[in-house]
Amino acid sequence: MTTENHVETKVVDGVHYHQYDIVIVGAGGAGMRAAIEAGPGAKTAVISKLYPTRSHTGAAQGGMAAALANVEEDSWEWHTFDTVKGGDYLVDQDAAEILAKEAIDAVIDLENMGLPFNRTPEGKIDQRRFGGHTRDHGKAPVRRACYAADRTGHMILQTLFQNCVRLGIEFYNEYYALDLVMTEVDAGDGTISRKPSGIVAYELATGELHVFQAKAVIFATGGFGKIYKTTSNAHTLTGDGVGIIWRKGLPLEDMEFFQFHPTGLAGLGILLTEGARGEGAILRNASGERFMERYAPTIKDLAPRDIVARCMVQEVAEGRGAGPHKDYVLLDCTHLGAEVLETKLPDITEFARTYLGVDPVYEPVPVMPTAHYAMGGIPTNVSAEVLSDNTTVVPGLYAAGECACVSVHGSNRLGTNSLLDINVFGKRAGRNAVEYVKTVDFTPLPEDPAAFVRGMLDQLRDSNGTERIAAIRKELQDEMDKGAQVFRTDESLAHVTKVIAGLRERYRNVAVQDKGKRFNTDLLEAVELGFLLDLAEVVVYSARNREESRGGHMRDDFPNRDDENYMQHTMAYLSGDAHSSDAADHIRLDWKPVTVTRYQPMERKY
Amino acid sequence: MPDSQARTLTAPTPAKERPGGTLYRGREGMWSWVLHRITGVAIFFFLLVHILDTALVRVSPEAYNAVIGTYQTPIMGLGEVALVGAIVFHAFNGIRVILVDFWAWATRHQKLLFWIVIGLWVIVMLGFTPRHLINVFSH
Amino acid sequence: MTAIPFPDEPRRRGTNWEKWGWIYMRISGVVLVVLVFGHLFVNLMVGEGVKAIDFGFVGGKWADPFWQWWDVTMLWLALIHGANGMRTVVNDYTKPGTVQRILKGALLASVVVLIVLGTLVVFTFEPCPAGSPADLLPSFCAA
Amino acid sequence: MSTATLEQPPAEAAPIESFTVTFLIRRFDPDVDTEPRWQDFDVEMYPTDRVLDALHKIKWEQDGSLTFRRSCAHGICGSDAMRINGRNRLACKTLIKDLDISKPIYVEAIKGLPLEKDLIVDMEPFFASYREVQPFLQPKTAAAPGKERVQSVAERARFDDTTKCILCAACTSSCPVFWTDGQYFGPAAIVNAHRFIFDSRDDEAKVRLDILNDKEGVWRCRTTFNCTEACPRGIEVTKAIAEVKQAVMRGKP
Ligand SMILES: Cc1cc2nc3c(=O)[nH]c(=O)nc-3n(C[C@H](O)[C@H](O)[C@H](O)COP(=O)(O)OP(=O)(O)OC[C@H]3O[C@@H](n4cnc5c(N)ncnc54)[C@H](O)[C@@H]3O)c2cc1C
Ligand code: HEM
Ligand code: SF4
Ligand code: F3S
Ligand code: FES
Repeated sequence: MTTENHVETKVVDGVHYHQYDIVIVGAGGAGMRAAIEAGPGAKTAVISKLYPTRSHTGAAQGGMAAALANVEEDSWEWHTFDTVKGGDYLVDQDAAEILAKEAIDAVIDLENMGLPFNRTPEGKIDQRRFGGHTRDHGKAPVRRACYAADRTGHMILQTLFQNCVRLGIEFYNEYYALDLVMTEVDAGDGTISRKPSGIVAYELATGELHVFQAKAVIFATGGFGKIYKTTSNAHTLTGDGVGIIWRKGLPLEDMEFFQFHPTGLAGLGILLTEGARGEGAILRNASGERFMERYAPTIKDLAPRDIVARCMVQEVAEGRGAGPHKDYVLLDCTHLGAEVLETKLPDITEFARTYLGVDPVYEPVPVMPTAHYAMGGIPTNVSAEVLSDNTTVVPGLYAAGECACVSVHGSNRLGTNSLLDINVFGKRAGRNAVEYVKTVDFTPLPEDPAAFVRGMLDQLRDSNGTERIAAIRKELQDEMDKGAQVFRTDESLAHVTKVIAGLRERYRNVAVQDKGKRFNTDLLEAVELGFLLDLAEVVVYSARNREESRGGHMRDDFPNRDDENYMQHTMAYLSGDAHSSDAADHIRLDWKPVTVTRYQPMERKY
Repeated sequence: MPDSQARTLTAPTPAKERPGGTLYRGREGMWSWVLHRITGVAIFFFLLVHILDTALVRVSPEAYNAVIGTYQTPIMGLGEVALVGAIVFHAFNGIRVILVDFWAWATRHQKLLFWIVIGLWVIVMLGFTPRHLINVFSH
Repeated sequence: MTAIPFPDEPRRRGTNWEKWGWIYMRISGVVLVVLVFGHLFVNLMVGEGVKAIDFGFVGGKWADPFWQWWDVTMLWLALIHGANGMRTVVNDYTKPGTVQRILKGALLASVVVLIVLGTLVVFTFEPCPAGSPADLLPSFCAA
Repeated sequence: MSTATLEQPPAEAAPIESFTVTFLIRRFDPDVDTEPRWQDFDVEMYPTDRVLDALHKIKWEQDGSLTFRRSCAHGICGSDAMRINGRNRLACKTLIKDLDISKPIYVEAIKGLPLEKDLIVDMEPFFASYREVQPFLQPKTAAAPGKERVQSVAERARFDDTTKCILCAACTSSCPVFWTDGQYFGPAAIVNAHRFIFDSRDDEAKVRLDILNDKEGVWRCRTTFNCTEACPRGIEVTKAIAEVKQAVMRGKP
């Protein structure tokens, strides 16, 4: 049985110590998919800051790609090509091949676990169109997205959770992982290396610290969209996992690539799935023109997200926006009819009604791009093992899902490829971790492994600071939206860099009002803000360095793709004085080559 | 932006003294159940008494008539109206509950059915009350 | 504190009569509608209503086996229905324990007693007891 | 498309009116309080704001110790079920314009689960009931390797409604029967059992029906419909319960 009444191993100095073969951090799609592999093979615990079913995978709407060819001809090669092209060729093609090939099993696995996919008249899994997915290398849109109404992510999350219940996976819910414990080990020949030996977590209910000693640790902590103001991401997506890795001195890959989803509810950022356009909805500007025809004559509204988002911002910038402030465009679903909206897109229909008071059956819905997905993150190889540089694996450390960068998404993720990613690489992470823990012993914990976290929390709680958490966070988010969103320039990025430096300075003087131990969400918001600041800084710093436009990264001052200089992944390292306010003092950038197997870079036209 | 010093946590603004939680504001479904339960319990207790007094017919006609006589006083007459009201509501709402249990349409339209129950109740009570009170108050 | 301790005790398994209780409530309910309304109508609406009820009236009714059976059926159905309903109410508002057991015991006892009593009264009823003033008795008691 | 900038001068706009709204929040800090207490806050709000925005404003600008759960902010994760003006709702789906702001807005934790702090209750009993109904697919035979199980559109539609559940507990904690002793499985558990009982791919409906034929199972439901009214996903909860009751009587789905 899944339970929270865990057997304690011991309590020393108020810190609880546990021992598991595998500890998974994060109970979203990636974390639970890994748990389903790991649970039966090794003693496994899942630590999650949210109840598993609250994870943001549940917000995903549109679908999960797999070339099942249930409704029309399709092949995993085409899917690979679309993924590579969609990612503007920054995709590691060996990984993309694995993604597309294993997609089919991933969908079937989920179906067999109970996921209620929509069905074709023959009773097979139904599929629909999605942006950037095409037949035969770009000839025409193809039906590749398997879906369950417009709550595919919800159904994936529920199904995975249900199977965790079936397997009796142990969850530690509302435990915040705040540090990865690394132990210095002597390889015997005098070389000292660092090996992960556990996780330090903060129990929200009691305010107590827990150390989970583990042979293998899997990070599956999701994205960090909260560095932006307008975002489809949850309040809790603060990039803690990515931040923990960063603070450990491990690199982050391709952080400048953030996806802006074209159709967020204007002003709110709540997502309206691309599936709407897959079903035939059309983007229009103030004059009612279907402007995507001008930009992408072949696939029009179903062009990849980076392109559509850019075109929308362009329309608005050139004065063709709709509304009293001319600051959004319109998503027109009225011709789809109530029937299609109620059966295939019920949730988004309700979102528009609830949050904007607009009924999509009769009126077009105001939309603008919203920060949606982090392409970058913790670099891993195709076995989901975390890398400490371009090639070296950190033994026993894995990452999967949005927090990881394999990289199957390159500079721009195709819609439906992320739900796929979490399943394919979540499974690989779990499976590989099981194999790994069979071959090794526990790495001893260092003395007082919780010291760092205790220090950080005590400092925040005891500070007599005057800065409000919310004020700093708001300023960060506003500035990121202004200077590092769909369009960026050296100037705008330089400005944001400066702002962040100032905010980091102010963060040291931040006030935590709640001094209690139990359910201290105030304290945790302060911690999360620290991660946000760190990550935003890396995003902006990496973005400034990439003087080209590619996928999700659009530089106004360098409008073209530059394969000569930038057909490589960015690797960012924390080095030097982590506390200095000048990013240049503590971020070192490097490059990592892109793996190309079949498809040479071509111009990206749709 | 030290815009405002952290407001103190320990001295809450005194709010309306209201220690308990608020009453849950259920709708037709909940209130019909509350009424159903109250009327059910009331009828049950009446029934206990009613069986006992009726049993007096085995004691003697005088004993029975003496007790039943108290049922015919004006005060009891009003009580009988309440009792009949309770029974009629409980009965009609009982039918509603049964319909709701077995018929999907009724499950969806339980609120409408509740108002129909109320409507029927009013009609029945309009038919019964004058007639009964005339009997009670006429000699 | 508003918090309720949970669980009070692990849920119990095994045969239980809840389903049959539930079904019984509905079947008896439907039948009771007819019986109770008939009863109320005849006693309160016909003729002079409540004013007409006296020993003679009752005796007149129970001379007819039809009304005997009507009232006995009503007695059984209503008491069991009511008692089962009261059991639900007791279950809801008391914790398992002595208090609950006492309440349920009292319910059971009173219902059994009343059913037996009521049934006996209806069937052993003597409409024309000897030595009673004739004006109290049903008209057919030719003295 | 290289000339676009984001620095569009915003068009002159008629200012949207904001209001001062009073929130009465039922607070409880187990370290300090013996009893929950009501505390009021005045917040500047726009009609299109949600109650969650108000709670954030209070937490972020007035009192950082105010504690509540939330994540997605658009009604999909089920974190923030609470009692707003006496009814269970999701704070993130309750718009200010739909409330009467001439009076204070009452906000308190959901009822029937152990109160932990402010608006946070212990969800473990809720999930324990959920787990008891075996909420996972249990087919007797394995699917053909590499193939999906076939299910017709109609069979899929049979249980569509109950697949929407986000386990927010708004239903269970609105149920007068659940309030009494917390032993009743509660509507959410039944909804999640329904989702599998009526799934044509599942073969263990009988086991779940047995579980729900318990003393604390479906028969405790008194059709008060609070659950259906409270469900933020619009699930016809009472209807699902009725269907399960009938399945128990039939002995099969
Ligand atoms: C609105 C929306 C719609 C989308 N639609 C689609 C779609 O249609 N198709 C598609 O393919 N993709 C879609 N995506 C993208 C996709 O849903 C996500 O990228 C994916 O679900 C991420 O899954 P995850 O498991 O990596 O992370 P999440 O599901 O976000 O889970 C993160 C987990 O980590 C835990 N966690 C985080 N920090 C900590 C910590 N410090 N300690 C302990 N635990 C922690 C959290 O509790 C949570 O359980 C969408 C995304 C959004 C936001
Ligand atoms: C006249 C016709 C009657 C009908 C149609 C009827 C119908 C019902 C039904 C269907 C229920 C079950 C309610 C539920 O499960 O939610 C019920 C409950 C109940 N009934 Fe009746 N009933 C009738 C008469 C009576 C009488 C005469 C009594 C008193 C002896 C009575 C006492 C009760 C009680 C105490 C309950 C339990 C209430 C609860 O649990 O909330 N009923 N009735
Ligand atoms: S049925 Fe509705 S109210 Fe109940 S837990 Fe599920 S979503 Fe929430
Ligand atoms: S509120 Fe409770 S009583 Fe039944 S109809 Fe819903 S479960
Ligand atoms: S915050 Fe997710 S449901 Fe309200």
